[in-house]
Amino acid sequence: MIALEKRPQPSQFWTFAAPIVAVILTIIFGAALFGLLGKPPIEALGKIFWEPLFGEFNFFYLPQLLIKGAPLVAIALGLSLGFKAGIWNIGAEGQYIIGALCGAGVALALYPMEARWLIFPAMLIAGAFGGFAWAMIPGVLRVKFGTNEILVSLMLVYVAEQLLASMALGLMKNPEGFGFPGSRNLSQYSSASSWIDQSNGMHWGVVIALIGVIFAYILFAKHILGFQIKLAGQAPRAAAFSGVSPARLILFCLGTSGALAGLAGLTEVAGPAGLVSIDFNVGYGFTAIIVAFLGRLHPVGILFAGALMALTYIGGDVAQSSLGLPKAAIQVFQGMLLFFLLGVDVLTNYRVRIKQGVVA
Amino acid sequence: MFGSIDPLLLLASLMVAATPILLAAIGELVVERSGVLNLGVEGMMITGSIVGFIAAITTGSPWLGFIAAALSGAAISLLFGILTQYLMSNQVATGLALTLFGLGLAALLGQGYLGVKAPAFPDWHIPLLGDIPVIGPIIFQHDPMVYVGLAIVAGVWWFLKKTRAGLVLRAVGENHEAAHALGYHVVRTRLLAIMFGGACAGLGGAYLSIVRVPTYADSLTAGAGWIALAIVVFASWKPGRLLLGAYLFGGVTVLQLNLQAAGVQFPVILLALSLIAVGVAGLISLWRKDRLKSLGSAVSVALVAGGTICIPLLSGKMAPLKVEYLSMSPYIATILVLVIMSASGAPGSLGKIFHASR
Amino acid sequence: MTEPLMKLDGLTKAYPGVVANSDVSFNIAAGEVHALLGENGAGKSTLVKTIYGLVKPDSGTMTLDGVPFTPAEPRAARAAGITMVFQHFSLFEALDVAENVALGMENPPPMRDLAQRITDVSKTYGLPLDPTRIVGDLSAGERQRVEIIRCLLQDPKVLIMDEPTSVLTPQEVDVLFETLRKLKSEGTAILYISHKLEEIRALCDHATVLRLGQVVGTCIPRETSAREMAELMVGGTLHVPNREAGAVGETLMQIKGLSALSPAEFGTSLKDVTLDIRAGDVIGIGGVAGNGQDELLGVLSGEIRVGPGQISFLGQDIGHLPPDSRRTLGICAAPEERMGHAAAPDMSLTENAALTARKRKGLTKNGFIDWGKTRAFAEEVIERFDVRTPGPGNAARSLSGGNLQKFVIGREILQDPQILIVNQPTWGVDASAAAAIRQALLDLAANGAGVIVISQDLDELMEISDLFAALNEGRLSKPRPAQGLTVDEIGLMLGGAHDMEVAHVD
Amino acid sequence: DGHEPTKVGFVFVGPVGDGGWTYEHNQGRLAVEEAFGDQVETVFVESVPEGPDAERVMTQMALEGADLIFTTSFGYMDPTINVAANFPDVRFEHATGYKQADNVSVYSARFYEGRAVQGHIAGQITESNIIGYIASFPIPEVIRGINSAYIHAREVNPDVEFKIIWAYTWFDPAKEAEAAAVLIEQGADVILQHTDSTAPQAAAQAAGNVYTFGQASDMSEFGPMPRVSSIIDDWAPYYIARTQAVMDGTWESTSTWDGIGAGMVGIGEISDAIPAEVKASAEALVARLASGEYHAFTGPINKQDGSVWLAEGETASDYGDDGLAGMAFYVEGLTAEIPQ
Ligand SMILES: Nc1ncnc2c1ncn2[C@@H]1O[C@H](COP(=O)(O)OP(=O)(O)OP(=O)(O)O)[C@@H](O)[C@H]1O
Ligand SMILES: Nc1ncnc2c1ncn2[C@@H]1O[C@H](COP(=O)(O)OP(=O)(O)OP(=O)(O)O)[C@@H](O)[C@H]1O
Ligand SMILES: [Mg+2]
Ligand SMILES: [Mg+2]
Repeated sequence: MIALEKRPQPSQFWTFAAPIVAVILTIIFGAALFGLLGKPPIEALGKIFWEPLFGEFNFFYLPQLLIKGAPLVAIALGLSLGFKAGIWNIGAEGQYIIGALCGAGVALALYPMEARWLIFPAMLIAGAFGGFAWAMIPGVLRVKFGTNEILVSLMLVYVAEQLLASMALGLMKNPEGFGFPGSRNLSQYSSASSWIDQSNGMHWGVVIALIGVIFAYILFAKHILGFQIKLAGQAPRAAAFSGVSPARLILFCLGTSGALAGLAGLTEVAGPAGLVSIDFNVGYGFTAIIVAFLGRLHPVGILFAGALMALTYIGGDVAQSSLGLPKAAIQVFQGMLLFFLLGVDVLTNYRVRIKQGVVA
Repeated sequence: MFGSIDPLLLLASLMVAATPILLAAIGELVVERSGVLNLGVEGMMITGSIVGFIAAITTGSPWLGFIAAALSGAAISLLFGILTQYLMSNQVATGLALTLFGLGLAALLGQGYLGVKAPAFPDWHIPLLGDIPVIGPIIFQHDPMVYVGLAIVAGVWWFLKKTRAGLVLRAVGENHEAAHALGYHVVRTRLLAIMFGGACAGLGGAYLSIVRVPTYADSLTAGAGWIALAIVVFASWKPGRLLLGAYLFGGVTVLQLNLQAAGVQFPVILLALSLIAVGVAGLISLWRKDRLKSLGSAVSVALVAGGTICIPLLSGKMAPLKVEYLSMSPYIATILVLVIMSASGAPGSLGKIFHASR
Repeated sequence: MTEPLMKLDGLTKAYPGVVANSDVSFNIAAGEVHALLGENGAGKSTLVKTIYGLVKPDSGTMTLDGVPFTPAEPRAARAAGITMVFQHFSLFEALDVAENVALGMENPPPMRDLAQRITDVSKTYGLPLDPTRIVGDLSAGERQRVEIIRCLLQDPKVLIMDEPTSVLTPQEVDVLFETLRKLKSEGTAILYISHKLEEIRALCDHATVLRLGQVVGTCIPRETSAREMAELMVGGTLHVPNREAGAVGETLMQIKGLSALSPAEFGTSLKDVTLDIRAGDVIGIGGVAGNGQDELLGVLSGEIRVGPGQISFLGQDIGHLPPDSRRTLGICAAPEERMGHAAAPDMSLTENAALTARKRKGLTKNGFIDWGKTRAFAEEVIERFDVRTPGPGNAARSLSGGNLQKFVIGREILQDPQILIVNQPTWGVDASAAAAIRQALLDLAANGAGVIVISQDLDELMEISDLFAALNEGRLSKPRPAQGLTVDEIGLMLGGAHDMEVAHVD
Repeated sequence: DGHEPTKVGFVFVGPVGDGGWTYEHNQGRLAVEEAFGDQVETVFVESVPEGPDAERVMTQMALEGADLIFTTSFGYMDPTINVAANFPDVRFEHATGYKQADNVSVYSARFYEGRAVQGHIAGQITESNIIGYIASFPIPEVIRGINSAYIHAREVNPDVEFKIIWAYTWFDPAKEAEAAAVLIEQGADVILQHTDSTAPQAAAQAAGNVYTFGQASDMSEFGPMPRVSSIIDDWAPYYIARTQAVMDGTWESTSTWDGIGAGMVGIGEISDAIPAEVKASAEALVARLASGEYHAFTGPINKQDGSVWLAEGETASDYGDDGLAGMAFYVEGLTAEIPQ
């Protein structure tokens, strides 16, 4: 009989080995999946993992990794704060949308004034504030009424999507757009563009994500707040005993993750996406949840996980156009990755024992 | 006052509109009563919708389709079960992964079935009962799955309340350590509950693809699984209230479409919505132990609700209610209801990891 | 002697790193009350769980009525006539009494009959209980009754009781003993575990003593003194803490008419608590578990905030202050539950040191933690309090219960508090370590701090307290000098019939 | 050249199996493969979100040697222009947009001609005089369709009334089913839709006695009742012609807006479930629209507020202030308001 036995100490080795084992397992099972679908497995894996990094056109794909990965990393960092503390914001998608709307709103209101020093910072503030405020709704409801933040934050995604549609079709519609939906193109409005160097994929969202990683790293490594977040997640009663105020922690974690999601949304809409359209949001808020766990809620881990996830998207599209691999297969592949990661994680805290037959 | 809206037909159609979420929610209720939080309802629903659809198409029998959907929902939920119960993974993360995986899997399986039409699944005209004037057409002339859904709710109520197995399940959800100490199989009970939840979610998904739509599409469930989760909390984990919650949500959804089609003007809608909000708040407050306190909070919530609805309306200068705001209303209503209900009565071990060493 | 009802032969059970039971053998006869003695962690619970089918022994055999007995699970044991009252964890707070009883029975009758039988049996044995009440609303003593009635309803051949009296008042203990004697006279064998040696002497026919999982002796309790039994358990002689009566100083903290709602769903709210704590005082607070101990610690540590005028420290109103601010003032606390309350199980000892000591030991600067300093403090605690662990980098959960308790108490004492509140300071700690902890508390008081010790161990309280008060349903009796209190008086205080109140009536 | 096959890329907004919009574009792709055999190689990526992903996928196709790229959603407009600027030698064809460049053509179909036919039939077969309309988003394309259908329904039935539900989605079968059910409950016995799923057909079928039309695809599995006809997007002729132009080296940036006449808009088989004389007059209308003899928006037509839009005999212009391309108003007689 196989039994699991709790380790007295989390295993150092498995903390690092588990994600690697999970990725290897995913690759094995993914290859099998691709094979079943009648696609050459090795080639498919090559298209997904090798081509964007080392292939002929990597000069183009590598910057794309930044573009695709930055919002994932920024949102996941924020989410990881809450997840560590046992606060489940799964509505980052909504905060992302509202952040983008608020930031874009500032730019559109001031169009065509040229004052980058004023407009772009104002947009950043508005974007962060929009996401923050949207996240405060589940936060305050949780603190005041004990309402489940998972469900409220999620419901607010649908509300935000409706608001987005309303804005893209109404208030923010490009007056020179012949009645078509969608706002003016912000990436072409020099005071509002979040691009730093488009050919290298550099925009302010990337900068924010990287600064976020550094801040989060310091927060968790050195600062009492990071310690309190961890403590609240691992042992809520001990946290209260230590002097952590759960209400403040909930508001801080939700607010920070909302602000980061809002910033990600704003920098996306003013750069890579360019304009507010009915569905400019592409699910980063949900994918970031996976990125957060994939990175084991650690800032550096999240950085790698965001890159890995971006790679599977970019490589997935390469595999689609060159091998005809269906989109759904990529999604299943990503699902498997997460399953394996969660499953293998058990080895960090438990060890496997083979027990002989029971004598009684 | 509702223009061309026929309240009786509204009632009849909300029974149908509520059935998929009712099925998914009653399954999740059992799962949560056993102490497990499975956020993968959406993934299990969509899996059930495609597998049930394929089975119905290939066999030509909608009933076989539903059976296959239930089995597939149970099967995919087992993935979650093994991960959370044996490998002790985090339930929230695993549930989310299940949703992602289910959506991908369904899209993959569904590739050859897009745009295909499901075999017919005619309504039942229940003899005698269906002929009762007024009530007959509202309540007794639907397709059989509407009644299967109701039967499952009744069955779950009876199971939890009246049977020993139900008592054990509640005990496991309440305090898994104690249940284990008394010799009950925590993991086994939970796995069974998880599979039941998966089966019900599968049925709910298949109801969409076989009856409601009836065809398969990748985004078929469009968030129904999440609503089901919200309704479980709304119902404070009680089957009777769950029925009310599902019908309420179905009602708001259908009502907002009705209001749009009828082009109802602003004051009427505001009245109707506030009435609903206050009515729900009042109803719910009656159930709770500390009536006065909750009545107060219910009224204040209703006021906030009224205000939230008013502000965009006033800025719309008494124009007809904006479609976007109507489309938001089911979600906002859900939030309001969650606020009123809080999370009182959650099973004691909900979402906690159990590990027994022997 | 008659043929034994139950025979245990060579039972062995090993857990990683510990052999909980090693070759344990003894017999129990019908109608016998058999005591199982041993220090914390000696393997008593493991042994009875084996009999109940909850733990599978690695080797060894059991017979019941002469036939081999190998229960695969508790149902099998219950079917064979074995029932058990657990040390921890076996009631469901959100379910009602009847449902709780039904869950502990093999073939419960239909609910309505069961309710009737609960009422009947509870009357017969003098343990009144309403089957429709929710268990979460019951007092600790009433909960105990639920467990006992659950057993009685099954006409047990063997009744196992794992520390049943730790949550009972002396009066309730008397009622229990009557019930047990009645059962004994009906031929039921009782396997009885308790740390209260006087009880064992009063009740039990035989005793088996375990140490480190092995049987180290047997005795006839009536013919053996408590001290002899204790030394058998410990395997050495006992050290009794010595106290130097320090001078009692100024009043440090005043609690006046304090009332607080319990944050826990089924907790006990505090009502009108009044207490003065003076420098150099050790105030012992006794009482049965679940009468507001956790809440009292909470309001003093700052986890539960109260309105103005209810708690003051050196004249300053502190009811609104959070735990950190109170620690800054010099008020430290150590709650009862070590894992998850006093310490975070998955965090290292260094991190656990930062949990409470950062303010008084200056472990943070501008919010940044000085991990080097924190680690040094953790090492100091480990050394000074003889915490057995490879180092401060180890997770708290890797420590044995007693060692973690030493760490937690040490962490607070080394912060040099002006007031220290501890709940169950020696719970689960072996005798010599317990003595060391008590000594440290006394030394703290001798150096001018006020110490409040909340405990269920009356012997401990009598040993170290200057003043004694009792908590009952959230009310605190007026403190009285511990010296000279009789068991009867204490019992009355615990039971709520405060003589002070009687005096008021006069 | 000659040996190297011409590489044609397609960027799709939905899954190729959606049975509607993307499905028909993919049919066009398959037709290109069929027509040119070894001379072409087609590649496609499905479900590409509008925005940076679209830009990346287009670039990827261009890098991998595509000669011609069809980008088949309005939201790909800016990405197409951006990528086209980087690859002057690659030809781009953007569907439904309005931004052209030297190497970017735009093309769209005059679906409103099909709507005219639907309105014409619907106005005659309705008995309740209530026609339900499931609309997606309030954009010119959809508003044109509503106006066109309404004008032609009213022409044959002055009492007709339109009930419009904005679904705010192109494709959400459950929501569309509910919307259809609601419209039926409110008395509609003909349902028009500007969303892509077949759910409304199924709802109509369940209700009995309710007529529907196919959208984007033929949806003939629901014929002859409740699906009595349909508007079909037929991109194949255009895709073949444009591919041919690239092969011949004659490709030029153009703006194409074709209707029934050019075959870009197909009218699916009008089923026998409707009276023969209605069928005949509908077919006559199709013929008049196809020949160009009749324009679907011919005056006199007033705007909703009563102001004159088109005078007697005047036909609507494509562009300009009140042109069809940016249409943002209802015509007189429609009672609801366009959500803004
Ligand atoms: N499930 C388990 N896994 C690992 N070790 C265990 C487990 N259960 C008990 N032990 C260990 O076995 C030993 C005996 O524990 P047991 O609970 O039987 O002690 P006890 O005599 O009942 O103590 P107490 O007086 O504190 O109740 C202890 O060292 C304990 O830590
Ligand atoms: N559930 C468990 N799982 C794994 N290891 C355990 C468990 N319980 C106890 N242990 C391990 O068993 C050892 C003994 O722990 P336990 O708490 O029983 O000690 P103890 O004998 O009671 O000592 P003390 O007298 O100090 O309380 C410890 O090293 C602990 O890590
Ligand atoms: Mg111990
Ligand atoms: Mg024990």
